[in-house]
Amino acid sequence: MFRSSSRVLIVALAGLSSFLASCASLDSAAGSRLDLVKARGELLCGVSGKIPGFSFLSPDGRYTGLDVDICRAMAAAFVSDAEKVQYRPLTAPERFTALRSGEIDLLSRNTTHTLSRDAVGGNGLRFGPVVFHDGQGLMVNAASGVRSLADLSGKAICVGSGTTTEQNLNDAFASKGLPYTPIKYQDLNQVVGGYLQGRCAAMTSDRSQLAAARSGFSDPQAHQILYDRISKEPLAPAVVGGDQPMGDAMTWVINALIEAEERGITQANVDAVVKQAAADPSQTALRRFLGVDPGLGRKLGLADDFVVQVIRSTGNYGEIYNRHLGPDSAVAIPRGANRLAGEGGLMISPPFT
Amino acid sequence: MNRWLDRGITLLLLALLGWAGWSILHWLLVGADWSVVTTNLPLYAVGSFPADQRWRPLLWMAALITLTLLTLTGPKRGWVRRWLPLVWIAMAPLGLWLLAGGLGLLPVGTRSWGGLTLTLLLTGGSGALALPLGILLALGRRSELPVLRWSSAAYIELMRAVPLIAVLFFGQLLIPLFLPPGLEINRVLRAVVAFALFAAAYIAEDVRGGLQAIPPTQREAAAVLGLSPRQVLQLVVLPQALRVALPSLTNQAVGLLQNTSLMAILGLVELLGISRSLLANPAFIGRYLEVYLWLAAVYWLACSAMALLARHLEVQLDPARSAS
Amino acid sequence: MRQRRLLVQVGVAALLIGLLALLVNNLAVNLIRTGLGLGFGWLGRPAGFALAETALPYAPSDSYLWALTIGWLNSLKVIAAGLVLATGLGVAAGAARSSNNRLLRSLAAGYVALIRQVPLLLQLLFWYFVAFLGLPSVPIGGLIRLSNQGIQLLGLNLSVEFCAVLVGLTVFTGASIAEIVRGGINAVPRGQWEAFRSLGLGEGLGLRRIVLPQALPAILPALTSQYLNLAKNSTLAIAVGYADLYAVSDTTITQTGRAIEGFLLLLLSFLLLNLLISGGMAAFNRAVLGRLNRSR
Amino acid sequence: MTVAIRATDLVKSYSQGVRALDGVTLEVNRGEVLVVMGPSGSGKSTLIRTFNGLESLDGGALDVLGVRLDATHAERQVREIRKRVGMVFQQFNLFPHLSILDNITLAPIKVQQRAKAAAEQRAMDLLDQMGIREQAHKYPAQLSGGQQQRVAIARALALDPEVMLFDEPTSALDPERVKEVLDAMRQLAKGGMTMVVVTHELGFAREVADRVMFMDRGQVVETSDPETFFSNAREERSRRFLNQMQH
Repeated sequence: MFRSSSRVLIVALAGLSSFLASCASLDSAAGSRLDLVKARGELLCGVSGKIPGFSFLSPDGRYTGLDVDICRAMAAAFVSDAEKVQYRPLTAPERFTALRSGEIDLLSRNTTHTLSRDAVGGNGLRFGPVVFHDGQGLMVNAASGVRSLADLSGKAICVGSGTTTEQNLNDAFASKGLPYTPIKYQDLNQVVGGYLQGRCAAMTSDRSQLAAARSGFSDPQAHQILYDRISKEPLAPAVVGGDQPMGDAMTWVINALIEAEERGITQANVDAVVKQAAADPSQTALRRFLGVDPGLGRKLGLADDFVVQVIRSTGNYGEIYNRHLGPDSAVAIPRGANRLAGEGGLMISPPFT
Repeated sequence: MNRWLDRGITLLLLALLGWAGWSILHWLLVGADWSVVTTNLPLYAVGSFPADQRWRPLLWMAALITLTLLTLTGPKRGWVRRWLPLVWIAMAPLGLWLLAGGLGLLPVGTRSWGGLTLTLLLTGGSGALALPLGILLALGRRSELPVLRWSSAAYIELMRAVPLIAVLFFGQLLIPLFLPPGLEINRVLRAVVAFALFAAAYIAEDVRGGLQAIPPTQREAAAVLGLSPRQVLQLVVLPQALRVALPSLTNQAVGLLQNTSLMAILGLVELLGISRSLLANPAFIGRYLEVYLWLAAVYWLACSAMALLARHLEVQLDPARSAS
Repeated sequence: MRQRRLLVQVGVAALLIGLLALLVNNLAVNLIRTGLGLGFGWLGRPAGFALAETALPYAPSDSYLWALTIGWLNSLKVIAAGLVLATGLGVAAGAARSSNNRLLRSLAAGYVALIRQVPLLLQLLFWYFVAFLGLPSVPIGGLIRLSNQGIQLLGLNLSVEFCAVLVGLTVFTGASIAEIVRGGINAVPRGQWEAFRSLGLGEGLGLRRIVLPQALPAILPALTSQYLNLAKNSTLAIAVGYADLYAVSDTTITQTGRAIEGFLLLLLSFLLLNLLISGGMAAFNRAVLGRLNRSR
Repeated sequence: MTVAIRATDLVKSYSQGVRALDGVTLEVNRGEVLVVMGPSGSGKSTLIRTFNGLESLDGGALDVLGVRLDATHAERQVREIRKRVGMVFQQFNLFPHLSILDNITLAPIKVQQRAKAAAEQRAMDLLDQMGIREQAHKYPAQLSGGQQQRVAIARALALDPEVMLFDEPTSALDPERVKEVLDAMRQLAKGGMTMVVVTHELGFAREVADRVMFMDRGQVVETSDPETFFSNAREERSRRFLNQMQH
């Protein structure tokens, strides 16, 4: 009776399989992701989308924040247009799979650089230079009387699931032999919700995020970030490991942002500096850096003037920091370890030679 | 039931309702801070769609709402009624064109799609894919050919055993692993495909129920008229079966709309996802109740409108009515 | 004719196998390309993360396998409790819809209309963040203590995450069950109502002893699929921080990067859970239908 | 002779203004067998269903065994009447999920709070009386229609009612099964039970009825003793009806 339907089914199946029939082989994976991005003319950038100061949706519908500006800097360098970025909001658990599956080209999502994420035997990623030195901390209600980790013994602690945050928390408490109850949420937004509603005695996250969250509270003074720092969290962008062109390009775009700050090149003066360098052949290092003398960009597979493109679109590292995390921003975080090395911080760029 | 008991229950319920009603009203008017809703209205509607292009998704939604109202009020003029189904079908390509751009409009990537627009698109897109696939699976499951029957049954049963979120997880993160390197399926499309693959299994069972409700005499009656098996299926059996299955198909459609919210867990910024992003804005931290109530109202309206439309369709297709 | 049928079947089988082979080939290539093999050795490694709720003793130094087992037990716990409560609520609301009290009837109708048109995920978020985390700390009598840390009930200590998932699933599934029960009750011939009334039996007793038992055969298959839905929907617990199977799998996949293996384990666990529920319901169904068949 | 049921000017309308009962007045004496006849849709079923409150009234009043029922009566009165008035339906309406014995003992145990053993003893006696004692542990669907209807009679009798209502008890039966049910009813009448019977069985009416009431369009057309009714009906409408029934 349903012979006719079986014919339809066969046709459907044939269609589906021909669609998938571009049979996979190892050879087709040879090219660098960087070439793919340039060919596409657009960067697929994985962000959180839910972290104040780093990446969140502003009412005009655009993603903004430090992580987002890193994406924009990359796009400016790779395809000469900082707006050619497609943002992909990612939850913590899915970010590495998204990177590995090719869903995104580059991950700029508050990700801590660790050994197991880096190593071939682990997640096999390639991390860029640190864009924000953070450390995990605990925030408690100031009136609760909790002053140290030991005071939290046996208490409930709100934490984001599947992150290093969760593991660090466990390490910190286990090493001191303290019991605790982790209440795990999917994102910081929910962690804050649980904490503010009084589900937990403390919430834990990177201290930058604690500060960012606290800035939004109706009574910030009522909450205190504990002195104990339970981890170091160097946050860095990442790409798939084993893809050197892509990894190098990423690394040197970040370095360029730092170098530009060291040299005092800003969004406002970059064009003037370029003009001045072009007129002054004695400024060899500056001319190389800005691509007035060609050579460096080409080695990375980028345009020679990629640094100029980047600074024009986002400004230098200090400008990016101030825009999103500086004293006048909604989420004011003292710059601390994220100052330039010359000013007592940890930010330093290897030479552009 | 005793009349006094009856009165007692009524009074108790009235007191409870009155108290609840008063507290809710008081909160709505005095306690709530609706700025989280009012400031972000465009975001709920269209997500991070470029601000100067927002008129496109808004236009599409306005067209959908107009069409819904027009259909439900039941226009009297014959020509309007004749054209309505065609206009409904045209809404899908229209929506895609308005959102994606091209043909004279500025192209906008799917990553910028969000909010209610994305919710509706996910629902419509996956529904349109799932229905034919579900019908095929239902026919396959009733086929005389064992291979066809077994494979359809295996697919249906497997899909129905798995939680939707696992299927979506598969769609978002694992499908790329099954594709040749370099072949990328767009993220929204992947969500639509995952939803469709899931919903098709449920639709197949509903359609099978409809097929079973058609007495064999109908087939015999059609066959003795000289119709080919395909014609019997197309002209006699399927139309009746689908009409029988329509109420449960309606439930599936409403379920599909509601379930698009699960994409929020997987990071797509549809209606619920965009709201969770908004709640991360320092200005709005902690305004759950307002946002959730607002979302509930939007979902409730959308789902009810869909159910009403389906009921309308049921009435339209009722043979008793079309005979008169 | 026969040959042709055979040919068609062989063709379909070949297509299906070919498709499957293609997908597996792609998977293998992709796994090699990204430097990951397939294997389950990692299941024995220490999980390194703590869980808030454990039915059996668990420490972060225990293996991933044990962590997943704990998650599975947590799922089972909320599903079992949900099944019981949702059935109770659903039957009550379904029966209320054929009650004589108009207010009760319309309240039940309102409950069903409201709950069924709002996504479960949204409802769960509401129950957790608004209702349960908003609880003031109040002791009720000496036996029940409510607070946003948890609920103590006659010595039973329930976390608010568990309660939110349980209440959310119960209220959502209860509305669907109410519709099924109402349909089943309506399917019982009016003569049965008249018969028990003419014998002087009250409405409640008649509903319990005469109508519901007869509605059961019509109710049971639909009820089974609602039970399965409840079990599957329990995975949304991840959104409110309850450590169910899906949440633990999620954490495990993130930490180990073993997406395929983790997903396969998740699938297997759910197949098992489904078999448990549908097997149990089938046995119950047989018992009920057996009784009715004897009576036929 | 005392009155068991007194109906005064009963009115019952359905939607669209159709009057199922249009000013019905009658009396049924204790120990009397009243047979109600009439074409379908004449309101006879509606009438006896008002006697135990299965149909509510829009006007008029009923006095059933000293309990008053009218348009505004309370549930309590209805419950009171139902304990004392038995009813047998056209479709038997046995509870399919309960055994024959359970069908019969349910109400005595639950409504009258009788001991289980006593209720079962009484049920077995009634089944004996109906000639179907050996069916006690079967389920309704395993019995023939005639047997089922006799179980239904036994079920009604188990409450020791003072009045029995029969709503076309033989209409759903195969012709060869009709007799066994009528025999059981005949026996009941002989025992002095007050009975109101809606039926088309002319033979039964002629033989057992004390009075025959003829209804049409919600009104009582005539009430006579069976002899007069069947041989010499007063009203033209009755005669026409009888004519149709006999040919």
